[in-house]
Amino acid sequence: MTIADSIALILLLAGCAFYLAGTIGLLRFPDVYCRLHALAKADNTGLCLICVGLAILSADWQVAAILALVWLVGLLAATVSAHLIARHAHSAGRVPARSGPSRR
Amino acid sequence: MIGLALDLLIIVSLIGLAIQSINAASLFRGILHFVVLGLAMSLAWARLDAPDLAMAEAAIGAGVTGALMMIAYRRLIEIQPDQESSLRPPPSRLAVPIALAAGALVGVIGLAAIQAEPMPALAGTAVLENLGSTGLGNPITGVLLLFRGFDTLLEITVLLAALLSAQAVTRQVDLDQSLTTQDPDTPLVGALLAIVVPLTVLVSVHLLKAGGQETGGAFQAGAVLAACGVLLVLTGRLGASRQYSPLVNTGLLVGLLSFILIGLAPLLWGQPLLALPGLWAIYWIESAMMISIALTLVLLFAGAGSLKRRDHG
Amino acid sequence: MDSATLYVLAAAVLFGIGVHGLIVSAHLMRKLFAINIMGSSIFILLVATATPISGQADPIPQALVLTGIVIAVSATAFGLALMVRMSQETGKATLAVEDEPENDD
Amino acid sequence: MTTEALALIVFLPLLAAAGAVVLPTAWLGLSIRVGLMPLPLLLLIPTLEVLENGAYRIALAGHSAPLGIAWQLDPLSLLMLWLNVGMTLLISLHANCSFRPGQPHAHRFWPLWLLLFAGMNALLLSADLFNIYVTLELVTLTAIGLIALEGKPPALRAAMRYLLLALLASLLYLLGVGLIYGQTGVLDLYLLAERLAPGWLSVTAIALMIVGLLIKAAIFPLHAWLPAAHGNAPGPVSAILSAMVVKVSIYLIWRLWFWGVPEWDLDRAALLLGVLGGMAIVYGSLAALVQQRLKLIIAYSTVAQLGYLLLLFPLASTLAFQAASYHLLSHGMAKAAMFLAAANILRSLGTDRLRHLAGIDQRLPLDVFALALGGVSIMGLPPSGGFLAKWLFLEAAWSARAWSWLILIALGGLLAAAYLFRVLAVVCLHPRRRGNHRHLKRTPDTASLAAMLLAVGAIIAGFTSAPILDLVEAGLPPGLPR
Amino acid sequence: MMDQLMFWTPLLTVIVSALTGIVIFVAGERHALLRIILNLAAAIAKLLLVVMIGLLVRNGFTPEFRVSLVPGLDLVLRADALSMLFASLSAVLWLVTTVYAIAYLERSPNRARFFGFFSLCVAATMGISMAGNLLTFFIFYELLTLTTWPLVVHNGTATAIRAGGTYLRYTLSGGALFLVGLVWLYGISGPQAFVAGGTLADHAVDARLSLQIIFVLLTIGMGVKAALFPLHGWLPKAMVAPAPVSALLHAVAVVKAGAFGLIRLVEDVYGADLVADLGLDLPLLLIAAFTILYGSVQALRQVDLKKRLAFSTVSQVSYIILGIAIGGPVATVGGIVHLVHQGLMKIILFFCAGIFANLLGVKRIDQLDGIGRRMPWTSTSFTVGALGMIGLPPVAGFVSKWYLGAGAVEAGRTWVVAILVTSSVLNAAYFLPVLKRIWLHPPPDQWPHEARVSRLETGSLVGSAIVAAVLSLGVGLLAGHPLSPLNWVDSIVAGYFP
Repeated sequence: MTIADSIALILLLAGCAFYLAGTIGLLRFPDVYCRLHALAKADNTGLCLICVGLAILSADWQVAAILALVWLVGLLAATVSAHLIARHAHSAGRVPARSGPSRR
Repeated sequence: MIGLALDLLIIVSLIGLAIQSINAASLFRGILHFVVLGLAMSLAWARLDAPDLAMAEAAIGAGVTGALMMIAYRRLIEIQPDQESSLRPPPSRLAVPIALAAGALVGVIGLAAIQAEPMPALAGTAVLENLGSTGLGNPITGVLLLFRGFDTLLEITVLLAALLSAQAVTRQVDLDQSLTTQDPDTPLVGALLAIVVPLTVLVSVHLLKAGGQETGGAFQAGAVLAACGVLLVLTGRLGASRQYSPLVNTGLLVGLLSFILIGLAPLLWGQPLLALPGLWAIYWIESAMMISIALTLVLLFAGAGSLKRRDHG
Repeated sequence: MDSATLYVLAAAVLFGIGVHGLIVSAHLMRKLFAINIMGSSIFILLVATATPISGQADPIPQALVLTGIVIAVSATAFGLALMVRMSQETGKATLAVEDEPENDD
Repeated sequence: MTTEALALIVFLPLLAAAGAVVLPTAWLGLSIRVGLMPLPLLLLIPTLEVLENGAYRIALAGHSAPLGIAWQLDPLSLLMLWLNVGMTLLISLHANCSFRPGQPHAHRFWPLWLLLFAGMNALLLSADLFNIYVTLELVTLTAIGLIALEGKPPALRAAMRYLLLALLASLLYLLGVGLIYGQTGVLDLYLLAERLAPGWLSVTAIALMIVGLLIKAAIFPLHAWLPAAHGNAPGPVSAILSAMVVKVSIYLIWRLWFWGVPEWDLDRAALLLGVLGGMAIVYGSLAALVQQRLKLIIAYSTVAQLGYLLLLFPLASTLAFQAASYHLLSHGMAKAAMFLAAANILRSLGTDRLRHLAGIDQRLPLDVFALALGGVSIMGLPPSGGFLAKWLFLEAAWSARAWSWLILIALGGLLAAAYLFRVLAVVCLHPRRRGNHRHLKRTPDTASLAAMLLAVGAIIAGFTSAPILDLVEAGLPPGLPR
Repeated sequence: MMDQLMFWTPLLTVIVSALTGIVIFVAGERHALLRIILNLAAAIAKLLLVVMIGLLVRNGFTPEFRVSLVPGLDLVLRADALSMLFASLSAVLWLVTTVYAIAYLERSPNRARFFGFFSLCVAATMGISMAGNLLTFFIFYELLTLTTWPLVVHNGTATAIRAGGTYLRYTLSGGALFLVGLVWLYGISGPQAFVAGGTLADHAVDARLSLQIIFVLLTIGMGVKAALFPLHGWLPKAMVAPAPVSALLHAVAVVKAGAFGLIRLVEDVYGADLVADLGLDLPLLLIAAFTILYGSVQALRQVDLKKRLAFSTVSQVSYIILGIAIGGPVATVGGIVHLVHQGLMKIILFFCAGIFANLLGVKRIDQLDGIGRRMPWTSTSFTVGALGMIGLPPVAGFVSKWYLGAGAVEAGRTWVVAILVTSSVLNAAYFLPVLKRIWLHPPPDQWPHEARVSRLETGSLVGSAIVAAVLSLGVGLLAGHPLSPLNWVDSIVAGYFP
């Protein structure tokens, strides 16, 4: 296993970890806004890490470019859809859940 | 070993998703699970050494079907928000035994088919042998367009028939404005479209071109293009219309018509029926089919007879 | 146990789930899920049991399944349209008939 | 010439359907004519070819069988093609009244109608098991679209049930095709005979295909979808569905059985199919006896009459083949006539409930007459095509010393008489109140004419059987006993 | 030219009536005059045709029309002596009945349907008489069922519909058995052309049981229409039909078709010898004898005039079957000639019953008191018919009964004579009281339902009855004339017993 491979492996594992975190957030968070928060941020980071990991593994500029494109498109889609969903929820009158002891 | 673990993972999720899509508490969740099931299927195809199917499943099976189900669901809840509580489930005492028996039958058949002595797959072998002379690299495209082109011709006819049948049963009175989002347009959507639409067109053309040599083809490309159209419908750029539009209708049929006419033409110079006269014909037909498939799917989604441009924002 | 066998077994289970769903579901959308699941299981079966030709996958079953997928989508799309129309006419998206004898016109 | 003609027989209706979609409404009439009218003339060319040289085979795209798809036209498929073309044309004459271009559903009806027609022609020509699957789907989807066309709730429900069952049936068929490909490496029906050895897997494959086709053919006890679908569809659609569409499924079973696996020892399966057929005859007839609507009676009659087509399996002789083919032909014409006549009555009265039909023969004599003539053929009374079919069936049963089938066939005719005369008796009843039918709408003459032509055809079939029977005999698989 | 004539004429006799029926359907309800003219013209044309063919047959020709339905299965229409007997009876009576029916149905609805099927019914009867083989016979036999049903239900009342249902249940079930027997016989011996003496003798050894069963099946099939006990149930119920239909059903078309078929079956398919050899003659004889007595006893118990006549028919038709079942030339002559004689006599009776019912509303026997003074011509005709039925000379009935009795003695079945005598006594017992009421009782003050009808109408009705009466007197009186039915039958039977 070369150094590049190990770096790639670490990146991939890290990416998976981010995905895991995002998914747990999706399942556990109390309302739409929090879930979006978890998804949009954690998953995109995870995607980024995985793409970079794969690019290193492939060691090919062309593939790396396509992977970059994949990441960009994913980012774009996530951004816009998160925005739209939040916006729709807001205009539909969903109030963010206020749980925990911070506010009564 | 890892492969086998991956297979197991895919299979477990397939089964779990299938159960969930049928038994989920709400219909909406059922649809979600069904769409994800399509994605899992696509992974399964990849594992089964069928990249073309994986792509088709992702684009058509999961993507298009999912979108169609979502929009149908939306129309349903407009009529009756509570879809299921009033329904009485059919009597089902025998359901479990029947299901078990059916599953067991399929399992036994499948296992026997795997264990059966490998027969020389004559047709498949012939395809691989003859592929070289055609200039195509993807044997599946070869089968679909050259060797068994008539299947494909009829297949797009089936798609057309489904569209016509669907249009026949779609009530024309309440052709909806309601498809589009009620939210006021945001600049973000415009920005997204400005990037995504050219990109999807590019991708579908790439898929089309790739289909000749490697994974891809008219159906996958058409589905991707259809996704672009669905996006345009959803964001209000394209609207359902009742008016007859020669452009839309021509687009709808260009695939079938090209295929038929190019297929009939060889008869004029003594060649066999449907013997496509060269690679250009394949690419021409595939492009035309892509357009037709995309339009058909978009029309199915919009539940409309035709489309028109809408000025928006 | 190789992966083809695994997928064959998966197909069997999926088929059973589909059959069960087709029988017990009242809502038409779920019946359509069930039919599609059954279809997918058959498709898996056909591809998984195909014999490779000198190391390469047999293109014929895959081409057939590709055609099958498109046809399944076509039929599903039409089924959905039919379901929506039924629901518009009767208020419900189900086949379960409560008080309507077949003889009605 | 023959290849070109056959190509046009499939593609002309397809192109016409495309034309009906893409061209403006004003051109619809032209598309219809182009798609339908030249067909009988075109069909003459392959007919001459087949009569002269026997079966005709085309390798599509020039790739012969294991690699490509073939069309095969033999005497039997030629007969079926003629039936399909002839009946579609006559029924179109009727459809042109109820769906005249410009009327509400016309622009939806005709493209589907033409696609159905093209699909049927392609199906009858195809020699490839998977290609047949695709054509079956085309036929089914267009048929269901046509059933649901007018959007009445019973029709929609029937269409939905039909769709679900048809999809299920297609899956079974497809599974069978896949297994057969795995067993033989070929998909061509006519290559199976030498390649498909009887083992339990191949038997299962054939059985799956047959069960799928039996569902599509609405054979008892898989018939549940048919009466509602045929009873609630628009008239011309019911007519073509009952006359041709359900029957091609049985025709395909014949093909599988006698051409696909002729060497297999299938006596028990044949007996089972025969028993199913017998149960269909009895059940369908009894169910028809208690219906209150004319179209439902006719639809249940179809369930019953389809049963006869299965008697071919246990009898399995040249005579039985001739009988079954002739039954297919004469029942097709008679049933189409009856459905068209019923559609005219329904259109005039606004209902087809039996109790409203009293005295209707004075107002709609031609339609009632068509109904009665069709009924005579269905009952198998002379002189009619139905009688000759019944005679041949009885003769076949006698030659096989199959007394139970003989009794069943004789009984079937009586049951048919029972449910059909029930209708005619109501028609002959004097209306209780005068002016019962004051609000009668006039039926267009061509609509009645189409029904009458088909009915007369069913009767004339009782006199000119020899060419058709010879054709059937010429097309039989070798080795069938007399 | 001559060949063409020989080929087409038998078909033409069928076509004339069938075409008339179709034209009447097409013309519809409104063209009453056209219908009348057409009906009469066709009836006359047909009579002439039959006379012409009769002359041809007399001169030794056998016109034959043949067309193949299924390879090996021909539709054959052939005029032989027996055909011509039945054909001329039908042609004559059709003409008379047409005149009668036109007047009878003057004001009723649905006349187009009635006369259309009436003509088709006659076409079927012609086909039956000309049928050259058993299959052809069967085809027209079933056609007859089909075309008489609309006539039976013509009134459109619930009772009529029910009677029609009964009629169909009997005849179609019989037809189904007939068909089974036919196929079976076809399987054994091929197409059964009607040949004097039969064609089956060769098969009597190896297929004896089959032949016996087939004979039973075919006899049931024909016995239904011939109203043999216990298959007669439909006949009295069918009395709801209008009088011309009853006349036609009972005198000519339906019951005679059955009896005619039995003659063909016994004499021309099996042959009298084979029937005797198979041991089938005695059962047939017993059934016929029982039916004769049973019908008479039942007739005695009816108060409705038409019902009494119906049971009388049940009884009388069995004379024909009795004749052929006895065997031997003399009895056979008696049976076959009764086909004609009974037809003539029965049609008088039904005509008269119809006139009584239609003009005066008289339907029951106790209402007949003194009707002889009100309607002397009709009553006289009725009397002629009734006396003939009893078998008094010189009316036609006497001739046939005489032959039957003589034949029974000749064949050594003396007990049949006792049956004949008993039957005649019973006949007298149910007809003489009617005659007594007609002529000797005083008329009531008012008839149940007196109709106002035109003179022409009354004239046509009564005229038809008188013509029929004259005819039946004539064939009785002129029984010795070379052209009489009796001599005609003699020559037919000479073919059976060379």
